Amino acid sequence: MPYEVSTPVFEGPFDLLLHLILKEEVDLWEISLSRIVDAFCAEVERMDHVDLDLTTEFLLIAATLVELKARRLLPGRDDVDLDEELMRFEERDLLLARLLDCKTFQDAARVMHEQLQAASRSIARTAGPEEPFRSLAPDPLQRVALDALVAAARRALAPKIVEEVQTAHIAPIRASVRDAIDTVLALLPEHGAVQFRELTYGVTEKLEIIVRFLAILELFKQGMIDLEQVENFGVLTVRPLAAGERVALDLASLEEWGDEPAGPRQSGPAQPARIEEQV
Amino acid sequence: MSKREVSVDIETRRAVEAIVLAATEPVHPTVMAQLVELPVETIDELCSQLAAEYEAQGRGFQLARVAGGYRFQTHPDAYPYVERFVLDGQTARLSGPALETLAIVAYKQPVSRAQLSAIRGVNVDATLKTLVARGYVDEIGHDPSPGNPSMFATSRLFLERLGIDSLSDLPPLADFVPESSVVEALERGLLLPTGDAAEADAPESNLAAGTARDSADLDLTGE
Amino acid sequence: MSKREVSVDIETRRAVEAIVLAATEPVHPTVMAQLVELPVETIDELCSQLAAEYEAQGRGFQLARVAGGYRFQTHPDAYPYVERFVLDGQTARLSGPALETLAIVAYKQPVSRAQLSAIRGVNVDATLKTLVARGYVDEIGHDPSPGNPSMFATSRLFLERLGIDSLSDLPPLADFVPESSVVEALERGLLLPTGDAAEADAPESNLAAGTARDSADLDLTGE
Repeated sequence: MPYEVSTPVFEGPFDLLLHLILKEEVDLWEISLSRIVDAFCAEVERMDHVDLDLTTEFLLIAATLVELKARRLLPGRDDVDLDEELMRFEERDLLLARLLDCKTFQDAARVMHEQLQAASRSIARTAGPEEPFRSLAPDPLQRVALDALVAAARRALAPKIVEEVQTAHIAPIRASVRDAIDTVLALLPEHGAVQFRELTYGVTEKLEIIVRFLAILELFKQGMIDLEQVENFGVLTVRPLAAGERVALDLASLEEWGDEPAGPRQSGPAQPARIEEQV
Repeated sequence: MSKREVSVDIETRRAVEAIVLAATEPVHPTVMAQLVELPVETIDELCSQLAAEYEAQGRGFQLARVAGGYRFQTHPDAYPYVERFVLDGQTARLSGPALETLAIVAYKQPVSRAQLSAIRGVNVDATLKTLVARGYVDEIGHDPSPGNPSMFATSRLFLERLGIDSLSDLPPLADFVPESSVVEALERGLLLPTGDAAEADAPESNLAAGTARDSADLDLTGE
Repeated sequence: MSKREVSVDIETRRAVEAIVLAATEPVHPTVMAQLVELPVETIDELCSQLAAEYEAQGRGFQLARVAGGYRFQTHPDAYPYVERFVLDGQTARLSGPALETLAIVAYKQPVSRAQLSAIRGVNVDATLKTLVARGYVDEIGHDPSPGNPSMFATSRLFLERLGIDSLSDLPPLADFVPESSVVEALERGLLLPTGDAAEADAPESNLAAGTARDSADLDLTGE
């Protein structure tokens, strides 16, 4: 499956559109353009890995919606081309037809699922005949033609497609520790602690998570925060130190990190080293 | 269940029960009809009768008509006890996307990969591969149309797993066509301006209140 | 037949009948006793009672105690019908999974259980057991690699049944044409190493990965 996203799952743009219209019970024209765009963008961002086909389909539908809506908001024009007019209706009808199709089969699949579930509660007898009948039966392999065996071998040995997306054409993600520190500082509460997980909420790129981790190590080193991890691989808790407890953020020392997240410094300070032991 | 009682001798009853018990897959009634030298209809009636008896006697097994034939299977109520006898892999669940794709194949067969993708709105290659590997869907040949696309259809195993006799036992697709309220909601959701005077006359009308419907909208929503 | 009636609820009766029906081998009463949480004696009494019921109702099957366990078997009176049914070959079909596993053994031998499972993508234990029981596949020893896995190969009987003299008579797989989806994926540049590519580049690559063929296969398929 191209996508196995955590709930709520929108497996494609139709899914999402159906949800927006039916579940949220909104008139797409009554909600703001930005909300439509946000919903689509959020769904695209949520995808674990990039499937260009699917992303394109999402963007196409989002663009169609935006276009339809934008037209709606424009004041009436007298110079509307009849062909253009018809095309717009065609676009909409096409989208509507596809949505209806999608909904139909979603419901059919739900019933089919129930049926499969119900049927799986009955187990067919497969024991076959007992002796002496078992030995009476002709050898099943005698009924197998060589061709059938070869066909089975080809089926079984056929290379299994593993979808892997070429990413050479995608611009590399540039994540800087400096930016990550700003982000983390903005996310930290005034008082109380948060889990590191919460500081990376919604972040899907591994690299970005690593850079955020480096950022909290740096903040720890700077004496801005306190870190606690009770057990190996356990929850990492981040607690901002109160104004009295901390010293001013030493931005100058950040230069060492540069813009590239090059991993922990070799000459790392004592505190991060201690953290690493705990991690 | 049969409408009328068939009266067959005990030998025939025994033979039918014994044959189905000895079989490793559903037994077509014509096979039994030949063996006991009776019309297929009689076999079908006898089987319905036997199935009804088992049910009435509260047996732990059923005589079910599946994929064109008869088989013995466990009663669903006994499932918690027989779970451990289920062969590995049989219970593996199908994902939501796989189920939806399977549903489309079931109702639209024979169907090509491109047709499936068009309906689902997503690439179905991987999903289809899973369904073929699980034996629910077979590639049944190529369409003569340009590009000679592979065509797919559901398999015998699909019928067995679904516990139905034939594709005609699937609930009609018409049952799932969205009801009018849904259609209306979708239509409203995709409402299109007509670009006529309505908007020009009342550019200030409150869109958010949903009151600025023009004549086209009225037609669509049936108001 | 039991001396005295045991009174168990319908759920237990159902469970016992269902368990015995689903099992492929005789089920020991202690297994059922555990599943339904009743003493073994009760199970034995219940089974006697069920057997008596089937007999009294003139059923075509019996609940028999065999090799320490219970199983359903055909009634002796139905023997001629079952015999003809079986002789017709109605019960003699290799299942799809069995045929595929056998085909892999034929072309990949010697092969371990783990390698077979990796290629098939499912656990092959039960299937392999059937193939060995049928005499198509032999366990031919252990591989010196870590874990000393048992290695399997096809038997003489396999050759006889297929009507060929030696493994070299197996049709080559070399003219293997990848299915269209694979070609499409190749065109899109989305494909991981295919069998063909991997063969050329890495004849020693790990069979267990299910993507590559080893040099022995090249001998078989390289013509």
